[in-house]
Amino acid sequence: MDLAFILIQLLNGLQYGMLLFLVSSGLTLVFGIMGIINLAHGSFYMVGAYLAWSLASMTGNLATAIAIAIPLTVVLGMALEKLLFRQLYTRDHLYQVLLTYGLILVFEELRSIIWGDDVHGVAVPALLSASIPLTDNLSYPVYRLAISGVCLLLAFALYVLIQKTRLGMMIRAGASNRDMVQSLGIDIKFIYTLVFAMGVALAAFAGMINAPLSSVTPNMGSHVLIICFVVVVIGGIGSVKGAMAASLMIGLAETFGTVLVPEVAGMIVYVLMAIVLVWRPEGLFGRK
Amino acid sequence: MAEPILRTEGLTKRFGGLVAVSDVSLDLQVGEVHVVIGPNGAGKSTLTNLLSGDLPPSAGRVVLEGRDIAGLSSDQISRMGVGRSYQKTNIFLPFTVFENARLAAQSRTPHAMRVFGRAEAYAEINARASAALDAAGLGHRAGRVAATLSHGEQRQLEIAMCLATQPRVLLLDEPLAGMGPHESQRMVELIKKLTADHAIMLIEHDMDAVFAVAHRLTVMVNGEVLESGTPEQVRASPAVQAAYLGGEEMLHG
Amino acid sequence: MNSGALSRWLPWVVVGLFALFPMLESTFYTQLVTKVLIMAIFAMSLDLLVGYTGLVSFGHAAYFGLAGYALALMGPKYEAASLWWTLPASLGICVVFALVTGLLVLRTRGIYFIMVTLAFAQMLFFVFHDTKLGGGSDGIYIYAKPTMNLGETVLVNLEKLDQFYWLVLFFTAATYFLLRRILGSSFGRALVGIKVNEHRMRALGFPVFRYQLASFALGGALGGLSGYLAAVQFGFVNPEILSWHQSGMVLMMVILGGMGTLHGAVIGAFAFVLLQEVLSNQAWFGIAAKHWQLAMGILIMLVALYMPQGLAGLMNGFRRKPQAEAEEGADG
Amino acid sequence: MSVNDSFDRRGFLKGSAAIAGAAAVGTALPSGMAFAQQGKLKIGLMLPYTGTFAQLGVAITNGFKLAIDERGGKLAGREIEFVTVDDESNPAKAPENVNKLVQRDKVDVVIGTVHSGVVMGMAKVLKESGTLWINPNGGAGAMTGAACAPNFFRTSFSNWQTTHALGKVLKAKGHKTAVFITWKYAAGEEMMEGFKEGFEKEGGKLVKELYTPFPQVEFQALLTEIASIKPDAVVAFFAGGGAAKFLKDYQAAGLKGKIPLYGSGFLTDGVLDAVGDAAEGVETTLHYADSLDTKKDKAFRLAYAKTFKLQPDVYAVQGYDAGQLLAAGLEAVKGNVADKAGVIKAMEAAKIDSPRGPWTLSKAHNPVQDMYLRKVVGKENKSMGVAWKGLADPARGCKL
Repeated sequence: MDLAFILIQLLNGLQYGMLLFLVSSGLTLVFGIMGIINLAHGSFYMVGAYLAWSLASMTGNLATAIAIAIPLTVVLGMALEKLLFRQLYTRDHLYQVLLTYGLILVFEELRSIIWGDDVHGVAVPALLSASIPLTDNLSYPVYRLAISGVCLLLAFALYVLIQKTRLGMMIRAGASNRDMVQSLGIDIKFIYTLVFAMGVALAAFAGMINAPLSSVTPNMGSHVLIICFVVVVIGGIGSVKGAMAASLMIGLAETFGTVLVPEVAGMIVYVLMAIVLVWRPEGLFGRK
Repeated sequence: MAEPILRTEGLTKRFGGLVAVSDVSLDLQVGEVHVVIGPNGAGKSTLTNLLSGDLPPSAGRVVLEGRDIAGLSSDQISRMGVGRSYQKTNIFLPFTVFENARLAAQSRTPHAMRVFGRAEAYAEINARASAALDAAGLGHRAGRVAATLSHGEQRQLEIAMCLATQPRVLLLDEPLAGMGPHESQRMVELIKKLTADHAIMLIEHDMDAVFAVAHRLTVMVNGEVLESGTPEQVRASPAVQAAYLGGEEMLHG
Repeated sequence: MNSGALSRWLPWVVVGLFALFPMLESTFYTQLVTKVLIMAIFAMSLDLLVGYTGLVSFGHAAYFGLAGYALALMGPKYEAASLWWTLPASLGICVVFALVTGLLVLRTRGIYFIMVTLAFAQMLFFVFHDTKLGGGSDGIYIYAKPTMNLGETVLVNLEKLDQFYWLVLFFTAATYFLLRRILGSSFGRALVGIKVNEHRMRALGFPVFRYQLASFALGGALGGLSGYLAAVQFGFVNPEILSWHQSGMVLMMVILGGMGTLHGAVIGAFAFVLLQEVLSNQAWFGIAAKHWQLAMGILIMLVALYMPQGLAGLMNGFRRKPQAEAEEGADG
Repeated sequence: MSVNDSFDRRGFLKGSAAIAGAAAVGTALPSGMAFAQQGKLKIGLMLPYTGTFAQLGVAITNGFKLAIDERGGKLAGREIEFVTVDDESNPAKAPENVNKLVQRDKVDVVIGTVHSGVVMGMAKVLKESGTLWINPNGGAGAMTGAACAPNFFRTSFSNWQTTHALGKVLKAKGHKTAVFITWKYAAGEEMMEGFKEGFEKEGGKLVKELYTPFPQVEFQALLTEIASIKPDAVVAFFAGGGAAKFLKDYQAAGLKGKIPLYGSGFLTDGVLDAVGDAAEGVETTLHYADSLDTKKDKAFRLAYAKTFKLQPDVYAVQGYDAGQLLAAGLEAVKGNVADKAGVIKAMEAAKIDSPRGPWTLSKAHNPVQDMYLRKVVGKENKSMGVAWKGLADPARGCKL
């Protein structure tokens, strides 16, 4: 492999990392800030993708579909929080595991009933459908770069929201001490509902803008679930910065792993996670 | 003066840029109650945590019977004979009072890792647990679930668990906090009784109790030792008077 | 001490009743119950970690699969291996894996612990899935069931369904009583203490790490026992037996049955399998049976929301807190 | 592959003994007796009805039932009772699930399944029970290879078959070097072997085997590697969502049109609606194609569409042929399924008039069938003719 291809692989790794960040950003919020183990994160991702597909085929436009779908997922998130998750905050994590495991089954079956078991595709928006030539026979899809851009924007927005805004301050305070925030007269219940809904919407949004790239398939959620947890855990729970760093690390490790040591490529992510956690049990950017 | 059983030399703890305990040197002797006082945030609890191994010191030494134990883990230090109670009640709420004490007693025996015999089958562990409960005045509560005890009783259980590990050094972090006058009185009596064969470090805000039991007094402010000596010396210290604007009431701060 | 006497005798009665089961002469149900008893061992081994030591492992299938693959790979290919050495060797491998990974994973707590245990299990999954070592993703056969001979006499013929059933029942009962014994011992009490208040245990002078490691290894060995028996039962192992779904399933069994109660783990294993059998039964639910996982999902959610102590808690009518229950359960 | 190793002698003999015993019982009965009045024939369907392969399970079930409907809802005059088990495509539960059919429901014949790993789990149980088994999809080579048995039949393909003919195809197009890309799992590796053998026999060189962990669908790194290797052709096997994504990524990376893409037919089956023009022109080999234009195929497609309001696919054909094969076996013994040897003999000799074209069974009970070269044109896998007439799986290790 010559230098040019090493550089392209580097680009692949970074771009894949961005994609991972995008997919796991919702989990960073729900898992990191609210401390909820949400196994159904992948299901929200799937719901987003199916919504994008069905609305895009109705309206003929992905952007319109996303604009319609996001409010729907926010409502879904709020409803789930109010009806289900609210009852579990004070309980052991295990009940969240149980509840969200049940949710996976429910969502997967509802998907089967509503949308069927087919594989679907969503067309890349015409505006972004071009490719940029890299070598004589390889080019890079603009849509992938656009997703990277969206991902950077999202990372920045999340960072600003959590670190710089009043709402973010309340969220952070609520994460570290629920009772204290409550006693300050802040409506912690509302904040939790909001954060959870944001988490659901982010997961679904990732599914939506990833749909043209990944195609829309049954069980697509369970495939991304574990990797999302790996991202959040390696990065350090509650750290947007950490999630970004971990995503890029994993992206690069998987890319070069697949190329250089294909025999053990499947293991690489988990070896990476084990090494990081043994070295820093609280993750790269986690609080001790 | 007898050789101290435990002493610190230049003990320091930093949290990032914050120095919580700065260059503290003090010693504890069997037969003596050494009281540490100071305003909130003076570093008293951090000091206790450094001695008990709950936190590793950033610098300095902790010498227990001639051996530097700084940096050892809390269970190692505990097994060397240093027992502590916690400022916030730290017991096994779902267990019975007796089981709380029994577990504590169990930690001191070679049976601790035994896998087959029934836990209650060891007479000497049971006896030690009962003795500790009796000493702490909780003998009549042995069968109750710890979570159902009153706050004062839970504080007593905290001490009982500490005693059941048969320590020679006792680190008591505000044992009177939240206790009524009657319970406080009983605790003071208990501490006095324990003084004979224990070296005790007591952190306390209740000045009546402090002066009732203290053989020596150390005043901490901002992580540093402001003054250390007999209660009379400390009371007379101009530095302490200056720091506290002259009123011993203010020492409650 | 009515309930004490009950908790002393009831398990024996249950074991006795189970022992009669093969008399019904239903090959299928004998095999099914064998399988569920094996899952009960699996669930109890995890309950030791989750319910009693406070170690929420999300990678427990690693041991289940490891022991199965150990049996498949250790024995001579076309001849029967002796259980006398393959079983201890399989469990030994599980213990070694538990000790090595335990040294690393026990440095982490809470959510991190859940994830690191998952990471190690996934690594093992890919070892068997991606390499030819154990037949890759299609799995590998164990051509002949192990033998259990004493000299020249066949002590237990594992080829015979009912004899294998009784052997599994023996191991299930042995696991139950062994764990009960251990949990009632000084060691076991310390484990529960660690679950309730790890920090305090340390301050009392307990070398917490060693206790956790010992518990982790024991849980791994018993998990391995179930995996070994499962591999013997059908003579087939596949990477899927150590996937995270399998780890998730056994965790569901433990929580469904009621954490921190050994009999809860057994009940959970039975309930889980039974639920699936009933819900996916086309004769009863017709077309709707195709979507049996929907009903399963809803039931699981209801348990999470309204039955925190699981089925075992339901049986006790919510009378006691799980921990108090744990201590009583440790009688015996 | 250890499953490719032969079964132990004992197990093998036991299986054969079961069959022989059944045969003895069967022949002991007076021949020519009518068995129509016997109870219902119990058919166990063990297929995925949930999860990734749910769609395939449904198509196979539909095809199978269509074959029976065409015979008036009966086989050899016997009424049918179906028992279904959802195998969830979970190999860990496979033995237990097939056991439900064999031991609990005591079915006369088992039909299943899609997932190779589950097929291997079924094989273990069915070998011991000797129950008649028709596999309408899962292509694990071992089933009709090292693990073959008299009671095992397959109406679909072996993984090896689906790519073997590509060697000839590539040679004919003048490609001398190729790269094979697939998931790292057994089916992928078997297809790679099938292609490699076929291609090397023709003097081609497989320069690199590229694997990505299953079911990972991030292909960018491997596409970059393909671009740097610059082979004459790329051969791929992915299925379902993975196939759709691969086709789109291949196009988006600009490789399409520069390095021609070939594949096992599953690469372009069932995903053409999802990939837009990304698959246009991609050539694959498979035992079925759209627009075969035979009378049988037309009739089948019409009947299927009418009955189920769906377009049939290769899976439906395989299910349909499973029904046809079973019918052939049962008709020969006039519905007396207890005459297992008779059924087996008749099935072995059957010439199936399939929508895919006529086929027979090899000694190892795998179809000997024509492999079509297909080209994606619009939304169709258009047949470009037969790439390999009567391709048989080598059935290595099978002692039948």
